Amino acid sequence: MSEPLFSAKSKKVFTDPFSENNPITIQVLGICSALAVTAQLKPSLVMGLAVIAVVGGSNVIISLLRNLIPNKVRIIIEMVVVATLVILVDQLLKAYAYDVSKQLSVFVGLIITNCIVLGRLEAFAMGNKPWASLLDGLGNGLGYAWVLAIIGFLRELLGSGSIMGHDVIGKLYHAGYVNNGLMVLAPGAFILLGLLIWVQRTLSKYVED
Amino acid sequence: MDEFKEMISFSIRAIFVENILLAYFLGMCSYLAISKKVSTAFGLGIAVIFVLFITTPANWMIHEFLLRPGALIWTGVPSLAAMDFSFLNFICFIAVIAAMVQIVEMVIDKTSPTLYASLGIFLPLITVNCAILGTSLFMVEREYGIIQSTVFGTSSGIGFFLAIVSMASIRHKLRYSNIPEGLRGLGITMLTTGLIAMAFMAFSGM
Amino acid sequence: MPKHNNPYTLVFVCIVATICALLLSTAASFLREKQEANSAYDVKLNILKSFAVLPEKATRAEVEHFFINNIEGITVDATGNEVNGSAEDIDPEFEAKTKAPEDRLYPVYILRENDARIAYTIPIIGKGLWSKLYGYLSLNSDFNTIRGITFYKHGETPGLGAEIAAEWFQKNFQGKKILDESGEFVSVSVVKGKADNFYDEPKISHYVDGISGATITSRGVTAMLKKDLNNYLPFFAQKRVNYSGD
Amino acid sequence: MSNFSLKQGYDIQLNGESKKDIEPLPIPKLFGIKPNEFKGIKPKVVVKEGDLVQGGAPLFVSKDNPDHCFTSPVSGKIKEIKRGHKRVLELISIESDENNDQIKFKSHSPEVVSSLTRDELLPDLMKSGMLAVFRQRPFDNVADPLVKPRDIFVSTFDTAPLAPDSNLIVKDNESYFQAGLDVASRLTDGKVHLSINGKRNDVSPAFSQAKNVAIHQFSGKHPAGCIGVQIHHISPINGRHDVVWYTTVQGLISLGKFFINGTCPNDIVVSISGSAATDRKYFKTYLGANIESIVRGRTEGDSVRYISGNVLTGKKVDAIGFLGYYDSMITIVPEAITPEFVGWMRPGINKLSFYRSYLSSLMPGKKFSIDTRLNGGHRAFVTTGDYEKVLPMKIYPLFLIKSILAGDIEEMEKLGVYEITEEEIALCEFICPSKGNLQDIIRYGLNLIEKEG
Amino acid sequence: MKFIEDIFNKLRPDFEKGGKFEFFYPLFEAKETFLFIPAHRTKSGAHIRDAMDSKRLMSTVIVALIPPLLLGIFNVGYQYLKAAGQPIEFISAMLLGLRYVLPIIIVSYAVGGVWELIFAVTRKHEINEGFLVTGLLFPLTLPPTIPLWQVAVGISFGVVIGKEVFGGTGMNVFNPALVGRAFLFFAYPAQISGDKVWTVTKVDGFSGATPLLVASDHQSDSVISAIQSYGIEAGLADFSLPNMFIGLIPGSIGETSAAASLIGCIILIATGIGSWTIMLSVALGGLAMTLGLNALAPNDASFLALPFHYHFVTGGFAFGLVYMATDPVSAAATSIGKWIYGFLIGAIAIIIRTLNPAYPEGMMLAILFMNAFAPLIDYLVIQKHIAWRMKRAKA
Repeated sequence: MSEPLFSAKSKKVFTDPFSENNPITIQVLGICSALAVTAQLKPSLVMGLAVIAVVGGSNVIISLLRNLIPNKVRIIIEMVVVATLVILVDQLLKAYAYDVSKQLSVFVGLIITNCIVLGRLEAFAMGNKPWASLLDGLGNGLGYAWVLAIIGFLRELLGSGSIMGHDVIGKLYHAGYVNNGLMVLAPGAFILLGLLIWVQRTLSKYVED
Repeated sequence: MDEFKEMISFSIRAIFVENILLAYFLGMCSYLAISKKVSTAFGLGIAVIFVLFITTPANWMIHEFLLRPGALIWTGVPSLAAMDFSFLNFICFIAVIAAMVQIVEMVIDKTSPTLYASLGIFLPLITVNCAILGTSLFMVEREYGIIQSTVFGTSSGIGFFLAIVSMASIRHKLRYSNIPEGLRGLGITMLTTGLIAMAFMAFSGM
Repeated sequence: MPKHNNPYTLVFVCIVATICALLLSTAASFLREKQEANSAYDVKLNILKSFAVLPEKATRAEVEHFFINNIEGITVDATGNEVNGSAEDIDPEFEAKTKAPEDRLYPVYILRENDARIAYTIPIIGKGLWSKLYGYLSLNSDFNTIRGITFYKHGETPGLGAEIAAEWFQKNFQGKKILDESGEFVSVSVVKGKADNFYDEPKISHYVDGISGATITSRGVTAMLKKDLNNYLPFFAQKRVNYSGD
Repeated sequence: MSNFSLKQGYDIQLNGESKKDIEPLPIPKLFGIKPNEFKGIKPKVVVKEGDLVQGGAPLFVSKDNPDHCFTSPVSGKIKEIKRGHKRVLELISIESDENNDQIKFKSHSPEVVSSLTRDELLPDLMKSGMLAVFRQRPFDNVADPLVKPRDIFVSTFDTAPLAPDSNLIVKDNESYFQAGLDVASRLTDGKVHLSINGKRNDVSPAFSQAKNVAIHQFSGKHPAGCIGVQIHHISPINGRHDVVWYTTVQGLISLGKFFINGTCPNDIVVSISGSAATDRKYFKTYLGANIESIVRGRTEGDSVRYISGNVLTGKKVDAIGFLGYYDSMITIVPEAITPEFVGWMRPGINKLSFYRSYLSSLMPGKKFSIDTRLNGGHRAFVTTGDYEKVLPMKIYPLFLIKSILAGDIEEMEKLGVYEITEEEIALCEFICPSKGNLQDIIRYGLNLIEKEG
Repeated sequence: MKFIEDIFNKLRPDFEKGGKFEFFYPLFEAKETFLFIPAHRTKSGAHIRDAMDSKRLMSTVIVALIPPLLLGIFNVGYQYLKAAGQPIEFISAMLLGLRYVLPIIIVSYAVGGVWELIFAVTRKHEINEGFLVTGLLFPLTLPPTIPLWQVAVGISFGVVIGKEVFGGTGMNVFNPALVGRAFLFFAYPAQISGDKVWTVTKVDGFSGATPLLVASDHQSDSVISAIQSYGIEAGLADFSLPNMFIGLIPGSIGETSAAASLIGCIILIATGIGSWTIMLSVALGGLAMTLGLNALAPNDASFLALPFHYHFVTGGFAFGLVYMATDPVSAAATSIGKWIYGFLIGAIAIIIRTLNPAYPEGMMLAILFMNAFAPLIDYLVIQKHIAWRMKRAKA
């Protein structure tokens, strides 16, 4: 069992969720809460990081405990672990990133019900060793985070004409350019995500029946 | 009378303008998974209304009398009264929701087998529906009272119901459409949801 | 997977729950101070924002420093007299909830420049569409011209009501007057659409552009301005007398 | 007698009606039977090329039920057994010896016919191939002898464009027709429902005073004469196993002749009509006769299309092809040859349309000579509510069609696919602005459901 | 004609399967079937076919759109001259109107057409005539001052997100023209609402409020007199009932005239192409809701007190009723469904107008909203039908 830490297999566990098995665009998990914070890039990134931390952390913890957890209360234990991690993340954000935590408001808490987290625990961490589980968690978190980041980037760019709060349109406004108000609103997020899924699935040649 | 009117318009806003799903993206997972058939969408939608109607006031009480800063004042113990347990909101709410869903499931099972047959399979799904937890968290964040919370919860459920049923019937209509390959399934559902959300914005400002 | 009996399950759940609870309470108490400092800092920052005196990229230390040196918090009573007490200790919501109007105390923050009081900020709180809106409004020392406004906490719809926190909306208020030419209090109202479509000089100085699609929020802002400014009118009146004498 | 007045429907006003005059034709040289006309049967050929057969002798039988025979209309030599793609049996052609020798079956006096039982009737019907005059719904298969139909339906009038007049056909055959009805009434425990044209006051007494049947009067435009529409109103088909049989006036006359004379009758009356036909009238000819023997010298124009049947549901046949087993008319229309410059922009005095967007709609009663032009390209369905205007049934045709396109069998069943065949939907297909092939779609759906269900 | 026909016949092999321009077959098909009814013969099913096809269908709708188009062009010029205080002559008004309206229409057709072509070519389907209608409907719902780049963005969104992603004409759920219009409405509210956009003018500070804007925001005792006196005082617009009916008022290019829409309505109903059920039920829904709100109105000054005939002649009510609500693809398809669909459109349009202070115009949004629910209405009607079938089977 002396598998090298970065074997081809672990690499695959880690990178698969980026594209071929992306949790959002392919697995259709966890789209829930997260979209709401994507009106700007910064909260999207922070939300992405929070999800990475929670998925990675809970994957490791559950994987460590996997042989100890009684099957009957499996889901509850998982929920408790996830909720604990989420609260920790929330508290940390409040302490060290107060601005963003205000922007994220209740949506950090909603990571608890994000299907990705529970999905990964059930599908991977319950049956795999901690290291692999960590990679899987980080991979899925990252796969999730990049989608959020792109949506956040596009919504902020198109909707507010800025990136991370910095104006990038500048002189174009004088030429008659106007920010697209729809992008700031919920429909903009849905539509951008739909288009992103289209592009991503066309590139990865994935077709849903 | 005025309060009643206020509640009506509050409720209309929660259903249409601030639709829990179309404006806050909550409950997307079950929305995406269950909107393939109209009849099941109906079932889930009704179940969500029902569970929200029960859990929102329940969570309100937990928050009001146990968790919020100064909530324990009724114990008369000064050290307890000074405590702030609101960091436990998430975990308590989710526990209440899970327990409530379980109880509702058992009650329905005992009392109405037909209702159980149509709603039963959706109830476990609801525990992880973020619309339920989200509604409770919003209720806290926005400092609603008990009545407001109940109206808000129920209206959010109705909003979810309308969105999922409309989506399911659209997907039913789209069955024979020649949708580009990469868009089939999730993609077109997202885009359609975006357009529905846009249509719901007709009421924004009311 | 090994079989687990009921006592084991129970014990296991208890252990996990205890560990989690311990972890959380430790974290909560450990971080509380920092969080409270954050929110106190936030208050200071917002007060300074309403004065519009902060340089673009002020560091936290600079803000704290500036606040200590240039800001003075005072408390006034319902008749407009200054009373003893620190502005930071007054919670306007608590006052409004628990006291009769004549017993209430009101916080005022004063911006000093070289020992001269040049602007005054008052907290404003009101109802929007979804949530309570919290902000600060600052007046120049003529107690008539608005120096700045800021909203720091609200739960309004992003893109609609939440625009009250946007710079363009807050900029609208700068230079508007709360008194008409005869000195009567009229406050400042948010109109629906563009103010200059409806009003000309001199009336225009009491109206600001609205946020399209957020009528209720706009109405809420109008109402809270009227209500909160009204509370301070006695104080303003007293000071204005002094001011004209300066 | 019950009356049904149907509001929905559309009579396509075509030039080329045939004169009410029957001319007998000599027995043709070449006959052909197309086994795939008998739907629902897996044919097993029992003759070889070169065999000599008599009229009424089996050519092929049903693989599932070898007693169920399909027979030669005339005596002669098997000329060809043609198979097509995947060895599907396409045609059995017979070179007639012009003697018209027929196998003798039992004959009965008219009085006895009406007292025979189903068990006595069926063996002869199966052996002689005469059972094929009955078809069954749902699916429009040939009557299955193992199934006892709930009811049997007969329509005595055809509302399709240029359709022959059955008053003329039944003339001098009244007693055979009644005998046919009597036989039919023994084959079911239910009723024989006979529908007559409520719009005419000269309906033959053979129809209006038929005995042993329930008579229904239908008035309305096409497709009021279609059997499926009538079944829907009289006693609808409610599911896959709710089987009814139906037959035609000529079918019943043949049936009567068979039991009274003891031989398989092979003479039928066929009308020739259509704007590209010249000598338009009725001809007495033979089942399975080749087309050329009927139409030779009776067409005009360079390029015409022969249709065995009416313009909506008939089959395109070559001049060297054969008359369809169930057809009693041949329609000849000009083929479309030249493109029409900006045709869709024209005012359209000569354009036949159900809609009112061409000037021709201001000329009620005008008859048109139109060719086989598709008049547009295939598009997705864009209009709604039009099909309903020409389908006098309580059914949602567009939703049914979409459920078929989506392959949703459960929904097809729920929407009443069993009540529909090509015949009822044909008019919808005619008026469809998207030029959808609705008849093909309906058949596809029926085949799908028959195979899967 | 033979000459053109020969050219096509010569070109054909290049475009058909295996030809060098096979890729562009949809373009060839479009051009060819545009010029000719080709001699494509019926292959299966009915041997003869109705002369009606989608080209005729869509061109009839285009014909019905000509009255609002012409009146809209004239009105743009008319408003311009009036704002500038110049004498109003028919020819000069038309020319002025054309100068502003024509570019919008050209951009709409060109950009939308390019998208249509891209999708037809890559997805290998025919170019659908439905676009001809979308490409004209869309600009008619816009203010004449709209920046052309926004026209391009709007029609792109309408055609791509409103239609092509669903598989093209006939498969879409929402009306593409409306999707484009609603997109602009939410994305660039400043350019499509308010009172500065409805009149092309060079006069500074000119306010060209629409009657609905006036009705939603006035300070007079009676909403009717507010509307009627608005323009007269300023000497700009005549908001008398007949004038609003004819449509010489500020507003979207094609939407101001109820009269022109009525002519279109007659054309659509006479040819049997527009559903009179939907048109009637929209009107009834609007009427019923208006009567209800009239009864609730606290006083004459309230927007709620505006009578139905004013609602009918102002804003896009008539235009939406005739051209948008009747789009058969996005409307309910069952006949009972059409009644419900139309009624709710009328009712919701009035609700949004009067009760939603954010949007004084509600017609387009009401139709879009009901587009989202049309499939549900149909589904319920069909379920009812299925229940009837079940009952019939048991009986």
